[in-house]
Parts: sequence; structure tokens; C-alpha cells
Amino acid sequence: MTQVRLDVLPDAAYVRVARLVAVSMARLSGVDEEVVEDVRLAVGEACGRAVAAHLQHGLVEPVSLSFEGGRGLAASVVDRVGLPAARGHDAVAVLLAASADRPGADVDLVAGDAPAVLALLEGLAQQVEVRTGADGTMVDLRWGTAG
Amino acid sequence: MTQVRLDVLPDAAYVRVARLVAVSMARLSGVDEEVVEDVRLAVGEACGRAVAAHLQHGLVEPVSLSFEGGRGLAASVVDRVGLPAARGHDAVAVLLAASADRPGADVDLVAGDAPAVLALLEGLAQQVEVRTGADGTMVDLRWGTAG
Amino acid sequence: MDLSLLTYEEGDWTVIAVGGEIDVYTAPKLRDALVDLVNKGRYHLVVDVEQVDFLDSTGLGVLVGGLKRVRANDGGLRIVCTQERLLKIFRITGLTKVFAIHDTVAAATET
Amino acid sequence: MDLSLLTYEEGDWTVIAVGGEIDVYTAPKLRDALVDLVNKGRYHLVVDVEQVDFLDSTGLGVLVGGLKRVRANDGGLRIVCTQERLLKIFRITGLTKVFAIHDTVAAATET
Ligand SMILES: Nc1ncnc2c1ncn2[C@@H]1O[C@H](COP(=O)(O)OP(=O)(O)O)[C@@H](O)[C@H]1O
Ligand SMILES: Nc1ncnc2c1ncn2[C@@H]1O[C@H](COP(=O)(O)OP(=O)(O)O)[C@@H](O)[C@H]1O
Repeated sequence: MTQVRLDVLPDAAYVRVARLVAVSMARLSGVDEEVVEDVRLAVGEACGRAVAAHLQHGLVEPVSLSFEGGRGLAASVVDRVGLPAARGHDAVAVLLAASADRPGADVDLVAGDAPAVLALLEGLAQQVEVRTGADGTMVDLRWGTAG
Repeated sequence: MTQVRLDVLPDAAYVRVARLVAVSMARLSGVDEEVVEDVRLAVGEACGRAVAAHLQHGLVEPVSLSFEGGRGLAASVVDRVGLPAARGHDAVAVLLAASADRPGADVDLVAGDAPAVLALLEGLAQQVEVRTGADGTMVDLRWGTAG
Repeated sequence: MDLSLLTYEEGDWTVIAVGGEIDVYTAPKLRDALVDLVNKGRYHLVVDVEQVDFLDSTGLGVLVGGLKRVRANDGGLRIVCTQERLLKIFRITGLTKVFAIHDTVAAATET
Repeated sequence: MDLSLLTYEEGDWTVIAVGGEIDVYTAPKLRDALVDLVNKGRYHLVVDVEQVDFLDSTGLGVLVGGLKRVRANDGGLRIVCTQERLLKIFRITGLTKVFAIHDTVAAATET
């Protein structure tokens, strides 16, 4: 069950707020301090990606983050940009394809390039699940034995 | 317009998360560092009060916080404990009356006693507005010229 | 994030030097320490909050509770505080009239 | 919360010592500094991230962008980093194969 939910308008500034909440929830859930840094970066990447997607598509609705602690932490980041429905590796492929026509890393962006972002999510979270669909994309990140 | 919204289950632990978000939003809004400390404490008090009210009435729904920055900060804290409808000083009187039958400050509590909490809100925020009603209580705190 | 407590004797007084954050999360630890001292017959307490970074109404409640307990035994509870931020909180809540607040442990334990 | 930049010459190299957080908020400042140096004809750059507390993919993007710019002028961009946390980020994103990463500014500017 979601314990803390954070909705932020799509603006780069609020990615920092999301990172802080993630760190706070990780600490409350007793996540090791070394792993807390992974949580900080991974949730920031997922949130930045979602915010960038909203900005790119001119969506003014908020991006949503849900946190569930316990023994470990689960963080879920949701955007509302419609994409073909897919799960797992297929969903990652959908995200990569969707970002291919994005302006390059040199212009002002809210997230790094999609391959780097997805590599960081895979590399930093103990478990990652990506789901795309007409309603948007959900990125589920897990550490420890939460949920 | 709300830029960041935070929903937390009624648990003392999440009062800290609310304080962090408040501080982060205050800094993003350019609030003076001296005043940021007022924001930290006041939002924490308002959130602790709301969480305590939910716990006292056995409500399992989340407590909601909304933040709007800009030139200054507006923070709104909402609980869902139904009370007689009132505004301003009358609403404060309603809250004080509602808390009168609460166990004393010596037992495990999530907030200090109501007179102290309300004094802190009045003393720390540049503007406070309290509204009670059948749907719950809203505490609006403002600093600077937000909104 | 956490609370530190250091207790020592100074003449007739027992000094509790508190560090860190006194909030809803850590206040029970301070309350337990105060209750413990009272149960051991220590009714003259000085709470030194010079190293406290954050104090909220639950922390104030614990201090008020401690004061009530020692007063019930004809004792006293004094505060050591020079931090303007914390003094502001005591002032706003009217507790500057309830507690004797001193600048130093030496001043608090003088008589 | 903020980013600090200190630029100095070391032989043929221009060293940019970065401190603080390189994230979505501060990365533009670093990018502007790199673009500025390239515009001034400095194509041999060392970015020292030893004092960086946080680095995200937007920061990596700025470093990759800087590398592309200096390479377009037959230059190079080297990184100074011994922090395990940051090395992990370079490794995860495959950038340890893209950047020459050195332990010290001296080693980075040797040849
Ligand atoms: N939890 C608390 N937090 C802050 N102030 C408190 C708390 N409990 C009591 N106070 C304040 O301390 C003062 C004395 O309170 P109390 O000891 O309850 O009064 P009395 O000594 O008349 O019983 C009052 O101003 C009251 O508002
Ligand atoms: N914004 C970024 N963040 C992280 N890594 C990036 C970023 N942009 C490019 N990269 C990575 O840097 C490497 C080289 O990228 P790039 O310079 O675009 O390739 P090329 O030199 O073939 O044009 C690739 O592994 C790519 O994923």
C-alpha cells in the first residue's frame, strides 16, 4: 500500500523534491546508507524522465510518485504520455524508440538521454519493472523486501 | 495552482517527509534561509496536527499537503476529520475545543498540545488561515507573496 | 536525524545535554530519560538544548511534562538555551514564562 | 545545492574543477562553461569531479556533449575521478569506455 504519494508539475525544479522524498523514505525504511544513494539517483532519473516526457508532449498534468517502505523500499513513477502497451524489455524498447526523435543531449533537457537513464535504472535498482500503455508509463523500482 | 502535492498515511514517521518537502519548496521559491526554518517547523506542526487527528479518530486515509511556490510559499495541510464548519478565529476555537478531550501531552502523541501548535502556526507563518468543516480541516500557511 | 542524550551531575542538579532533533520521532526517548531520572529521585533537572537543531511542539510537551513531574516532587526543571531560533519557539508558545531559561549550565545550576 | 566551477591552466590543458551537485538544475552552468572554453579555443579539457557530491544523467550528457565538441576540434576531454559512487555511474552508463578517467589532475595532464 502506498504510504507516501508525491505529485509534481512537470518542471525540472521538482525533480529535486522527488529525490529528497525518496531519500527520506529510504532512510525511514532502514535502507543501507550506501543503497540510499542508489535510491536518490534512480528515483531522480525516473522522475526526470517522466517530467521530460510531459514537457516534450506539452502535458501540464503532474507526474506521480508513490512510495512504500517497510523492509526496503518500492518507488513507482508514473507519467501520462500515451505509448504502445508493453511490459518488461519490450516496454524499455518502446521508451527508447519514443525518445529517439527527442532533441539531442546538448539542448536544455530535463533528463539525460534515454539509454543512459534506462541503464541507470537497471544498474541502481535491485528490481525494475517498466510498463507502457495508452495511459502513460509506469516505472517501478525496488530495493530490499518492500511491499 | 498547486505545484507539488504530498499525501501521507497518518503515521508520525511521515511528518519528517512533509518537513523536508516544505523546506525544499521554500528554498526553490527563494524564501530567506532564516524564514525557511519557520517553514520547516510550521508545516511540520500543521502536518503533525493533521496526522494526530486522523489517528485519534481512526481514519486510515492520507493527510494531504499542497505547495505553491513563486515569490514566497503557500502550504496547505488538509485532514479529513469532520468538525463544525467555521473560519478564522472561530475555526481555531473549534480545533481547540475538539482537542480538549485528547489525552494529555504525557502519553505518546504525534503533535504537541493544540494551544501550542496553534500558537506556533500563528507565530511562524506570515499568514495563517484555518477552515473547519464536515469534510475536514484546512490549514493554509503563507510566506512572502506566493500564489 | 537522531537524538543524543548525555546525563551528568553538577552539584545538586542533574544535567541532560541534548543534541540533534527533538521531534515527534525522538521526543519519546527524551521523555523516557526524564521519567527515568524522576523515578530515581532526581528532581532538580537542567535540560541543556544548546546542541539541539530542531525542536517542535512534541518536544515542548515532553519538557512541560518533565517540569510537572519534578514540581510534583518539589523539584525544578531549568533550560539552558541561547539559540535565538529555539528561544523564539519558547516565546511563541508562552513557555518563557513557564521555564527558567539560562545562558549556561553554570548559571542554571548556581543555586 | 549549487555547483561551483574553478578553471585553471595546467600545461597544455585547461582544468575545470567542479564541486557540488551536477543535476538537471546545475548542468546548464557546466555546459555553458565547457562551450565557453571551446569557443575560446581550448580543446584540451580536464574535468575534475573529485568534489562532486551528485551526478545524474543530465550531467553525464553535458560531459558527453563537451567531449563531442573538443573532438570536433581534434581535442580531448578527460575526467579526474576516484570516487567509487561516481565511477559506478560512469560504468553503468558505459562511459568508462568513452572517457579517459584518471586518479589525479597530474596524471590527466601528463601527456
Ligand atoms: N505539549 C505542549 N507543548 C507546548 N506547550 C505546552 C504543552 N503542554 C502544555 N504547554 C504549555 O505549557 C504551559 C503550562 O501548561 P500546563 O503545565 O498544562 O499548565 P498547568 O501548569 O496550569 O497545568 C501552557 O502555556 C501550555 O500551553
Ligand atoms: N546524456 C547522456 N547521458 C549519458 N550518456 C550519454 C548521454 N549521451 C550519450 N551518452 C552515451 O555516451 C556514449 C557515446 O554517445 P555519443 O557521443 O552520442 O555516440 P557517438 O560518439 O557515436 O555519437 C554512448 O554510450 C551514449 O549512450
